[in-house]
Amino acid sequence: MKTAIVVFPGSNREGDAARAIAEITGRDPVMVWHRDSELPKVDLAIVPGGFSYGDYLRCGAIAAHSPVLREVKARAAKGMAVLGICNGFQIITEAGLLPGVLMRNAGLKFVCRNVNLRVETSQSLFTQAYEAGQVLSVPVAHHEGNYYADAATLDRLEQSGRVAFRYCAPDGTLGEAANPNGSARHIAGIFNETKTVLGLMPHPENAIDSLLGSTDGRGLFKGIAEALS
Amino acid sequence: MTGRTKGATAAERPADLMGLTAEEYDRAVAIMGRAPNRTELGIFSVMWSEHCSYKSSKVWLKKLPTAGPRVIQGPGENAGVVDIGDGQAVVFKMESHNHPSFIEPYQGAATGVGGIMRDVFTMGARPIANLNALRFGSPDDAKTPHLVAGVVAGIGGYGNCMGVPTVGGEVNFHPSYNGNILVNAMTVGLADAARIFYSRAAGVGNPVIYVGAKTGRDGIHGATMASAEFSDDSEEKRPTVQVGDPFTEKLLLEACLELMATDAIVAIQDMGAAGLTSSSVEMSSKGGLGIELALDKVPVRESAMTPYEIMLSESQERMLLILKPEARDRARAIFDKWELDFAEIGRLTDSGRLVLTMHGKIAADMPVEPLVSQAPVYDRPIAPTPKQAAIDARSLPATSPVEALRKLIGCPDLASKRWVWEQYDHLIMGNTLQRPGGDAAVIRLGDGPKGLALASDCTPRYCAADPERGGMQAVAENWRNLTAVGALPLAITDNMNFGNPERPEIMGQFAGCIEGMRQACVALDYPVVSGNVSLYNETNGKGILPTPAIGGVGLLEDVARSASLALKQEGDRLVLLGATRGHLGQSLYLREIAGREEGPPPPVDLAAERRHGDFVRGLIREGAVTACHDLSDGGLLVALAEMAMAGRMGATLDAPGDKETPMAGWLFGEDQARYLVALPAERSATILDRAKSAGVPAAVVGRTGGTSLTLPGGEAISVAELSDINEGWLPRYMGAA
Amino acid sequence: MKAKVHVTLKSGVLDPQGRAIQHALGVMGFDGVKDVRQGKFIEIELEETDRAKARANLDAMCQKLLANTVIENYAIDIAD
Amino acid sequence: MKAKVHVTLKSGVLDPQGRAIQHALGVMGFDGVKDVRQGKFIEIELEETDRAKARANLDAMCQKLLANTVIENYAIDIAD
Ligand SMILES: Nc1ncnc2c1ncn2[C@@H]1O[C@H](COP(=O)(O)OP(=O)(O)O)[C@@H](O)[C@H]1O
Ligand SMILES: [Mg+2]
Repeated sequence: MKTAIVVFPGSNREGDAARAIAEITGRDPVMVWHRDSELPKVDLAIVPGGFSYGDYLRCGAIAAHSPVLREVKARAAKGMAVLGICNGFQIITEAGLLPGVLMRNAGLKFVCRNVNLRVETSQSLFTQAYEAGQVLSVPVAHHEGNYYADAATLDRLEQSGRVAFRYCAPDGTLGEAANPNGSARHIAGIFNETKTVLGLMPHPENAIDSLLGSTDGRGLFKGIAEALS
Repeated sequence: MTGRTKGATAAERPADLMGLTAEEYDRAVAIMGRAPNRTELGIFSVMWSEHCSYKSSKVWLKKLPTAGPRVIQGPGENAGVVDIGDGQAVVFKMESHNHPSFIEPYQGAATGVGGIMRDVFTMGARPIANLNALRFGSPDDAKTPHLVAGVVAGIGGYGNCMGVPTVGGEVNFHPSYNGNILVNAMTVGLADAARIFYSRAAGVGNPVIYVGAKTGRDGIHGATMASAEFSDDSEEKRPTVQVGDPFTEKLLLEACLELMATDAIVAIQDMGAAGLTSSSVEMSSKGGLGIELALDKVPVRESAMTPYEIMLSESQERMLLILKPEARDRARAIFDKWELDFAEIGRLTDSGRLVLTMHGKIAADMPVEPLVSQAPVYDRPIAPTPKQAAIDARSLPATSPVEALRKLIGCPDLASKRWVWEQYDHLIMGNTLQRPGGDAAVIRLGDGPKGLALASDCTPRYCAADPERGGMQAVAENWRNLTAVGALPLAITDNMNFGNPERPEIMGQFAGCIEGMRQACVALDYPVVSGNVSLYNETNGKGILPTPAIGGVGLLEDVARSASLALKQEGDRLVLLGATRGHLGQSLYLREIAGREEGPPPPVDLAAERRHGDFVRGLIREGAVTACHDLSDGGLLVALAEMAMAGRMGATLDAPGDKETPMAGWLFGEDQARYLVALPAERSATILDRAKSAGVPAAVVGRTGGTSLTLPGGEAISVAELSDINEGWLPRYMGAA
Repeated sequence: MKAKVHVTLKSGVLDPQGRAIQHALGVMGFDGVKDVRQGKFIEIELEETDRAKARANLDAMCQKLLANTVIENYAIDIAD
Repeated sequence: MKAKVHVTLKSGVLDPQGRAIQHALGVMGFDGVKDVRQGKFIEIELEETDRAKARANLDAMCQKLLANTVIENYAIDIAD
């Protein structure tokens, strides 16, 4: 599997993503600078976490209008897999690859902690290494992760199996207390219609090492690698 | 003071000496051979401010040990540099942003973090961790919650955007900080030991390059503000506050590191306090050279800025470079890529003078060297701090130990600071092996196996009661915290926060703390490689508690061989290492339970510290213990409670072996040089033997297991309840804000 | 030519910042605050001198960047 | 009673947001954008019916919470 990681001024988790890809897929990703006009031929493009353009105006808004993102969108339309993590989720949502918007956390504070995620479906190239209903421990680190869409959109996402992950308690139950940012229906990650694009707020790339407390994020990268190789 | 020169009689001094004393002004006139113009006077004023010249503290700072086999660079550069083997060096420093943070907590704290990170990457290091030592006023003071919220958000806002994990620190509350909070930020970076960058300019004719953000009228005279006392009308000084732009700093970081990977830089210095003035003067004076700057070439974002304003602006996210002439274009291309300003604003000369021009007209012309070498130095009078009478434990009212524990574990100083550190991205870079909440953070270096342990410490109430002992204790506790995770403490940075040095009792505190720190650093082989002094931390004539914050860095050869405080295994024995005498003077128990801030702080036996610490480190490295925690605030019972909460596991504590120690002293005394470790029952006998032959007092004091903490006498409290109390205070307090 | 752009949340979209301000005002003792909504206020200076062209341009800026029309409305106000 | 509050950065205070927006507009092909400053726009609904009292109240709210008067100015506009 060939991977590109798109780097914007202000991106800062591109290294963590690269490390996860290299370690789990055995192949180094190509780092693509936002000004590079050409996106190499890859199977997967990752839009990593960080503060692209300082997160000024709205998180992800400025990066979403960059030339390289136009290219990512065009290729995504032809089936290239896209993974947007945290700021990457915000960027690809602003760019229209995914519906809805990520608003300021309900608590209005940046939040960095491990959360529990319930895998909502194993029927995707991103989640095939997991089982539906499985609970993962993965960190979040964001200020704007409060997913919002109108009720009709949320219904549509749910009915078409496009909710990838939800915040939950350790036993998998849902509730306000387990939701770090107030997101609608406890959504942590969603797919596009073809399930070839995934955006999620938590950081699976920071849950790949038992020394650091969790390896639950590995399955995501393993699943993608298996599906795309 | 040097004699007066003609033309500088008192009558002719300008009305506004910009913070200089009359004598200092006269000295400036003597150096110039004429009255300085406004720009020149501004330059004297900031260069000779307390913040830049260390005029009150210099004579004392000199006493600190700064050398050691691993020290590559001690104090005097942007940050200290310590060799950690394998061609790597760790670069670190701590710095205060106290006054700006009181005036505008978010921006003040944010720009403090930005400033200290620049100090570290200026030296060629990539920042890999941040810490912050915070002191706020009483929780009951109406301003406190607003200050806590703003400072924490500001630290997070800047560090998170930079992509550097904030992994540790301290938060204390005390009424002495009501009008003068302390915000001390520390950055730790990693560099190639052979590629450290310095600020010494060299090469007459070499271009002087300005990079980074544009200059505005931000924070003019910030350095002098940092050197002035607060009064109620200080809030009027508001426009001096700078606004930080972490996004630009992130670009500056990447651009500088990219440039540093080439062979272009002769010297580099960030523009921090006193901006272009201190950076240009320091670089040229270190090189024994002159420097010429065309101020009209400085990128500005406001119109009609005067030479005075340009030289004194404290706009953030800027750097000054001396380049090899042939590297200009390569360097420019890198800063273009990162969309940052890059301007050649001058050159080095052999004149020994700082010459500033504006559109071809001379704005200032002054000798460089005397600005530094003839800066005033004051050996200010000192008055010793009166010693306090010992506290007799038997004189204290009897309390239920469980009740006392409940109170202590929920008091502002001991309550969990999770509410704070969850606003900091402490995980980015994927190397945070021990997160905030333990004795020290542990950061893996790259893919390992090496790692660093980081902690910051100070117990200001000890320093107030006995400065020498307090200074010693701060260093010892910091050393102990690193040791408690299994690291070898390498070196420290310090941040000396004190009141008005013109008052002898404050200078006495300063001198005492330094003397204590000196002794501890020598005894523990723990040199000071960088630091910062913040004086005049007073409001309306009332000083803060003396607060010499210590930031320490320790080395783990193998991160797999480290310990954390969480209890992990049922049936382990709890072994207390170090002697317990039940010292209650200045203890948290005395303050929180008896309502008394009295007595002498606990004695510090540095030889015992070292012996006990070396023994504990040995145990951790051979994998002999399952958990380890040092004893500090709140003593034995608080330490055990913290271990139980971290591991979500209960434990039982025995009564003291000797009948002499009163129960309160046994449970809550703050005797130093102690650790509590958990280890498998079958090994306890051997370990006790080994401790004995190593000269380390050791005793089994309990065992792990269950879901409650059971005290001598059978009283118990569930670990879940302890956690609720401990975790509850700060969120509740801030929620009500 | 100077223009002012107001970007506000569409009605029906929850506004966490507005709610937090309302709550904080209550805690601070300001009674009778029925609702608070927070939006953005962007001042733009353009070289364009033709009002119609400026407005068209500003409209495009809002559509493409300044507002997220999924949740936000915008209003453009060109100074004389 | 409804009020509108504009909170803007004092002149001379660095506005990283405005700069980033200006830069992005340029990259997107919007030429001739000379300056961008970003501020806040807060809409408040009050129970108060007395204009003078409302204004005094709003002024206090701005001083204490809505604006950071160290670096920001504010303007209050009460609807009829
Ligand atoms: N401002 C802060 N930022 C990050 N971590 C903090 C902060 N304040 C406290 N902590 C963390 O909380 C834990 C307890 O702090 P403290 O009581 O000062 O520890 P100790 O007594 O071991 O010195 C430490 O791990 C410390 O790093
Ligand atoms: Mg400790």
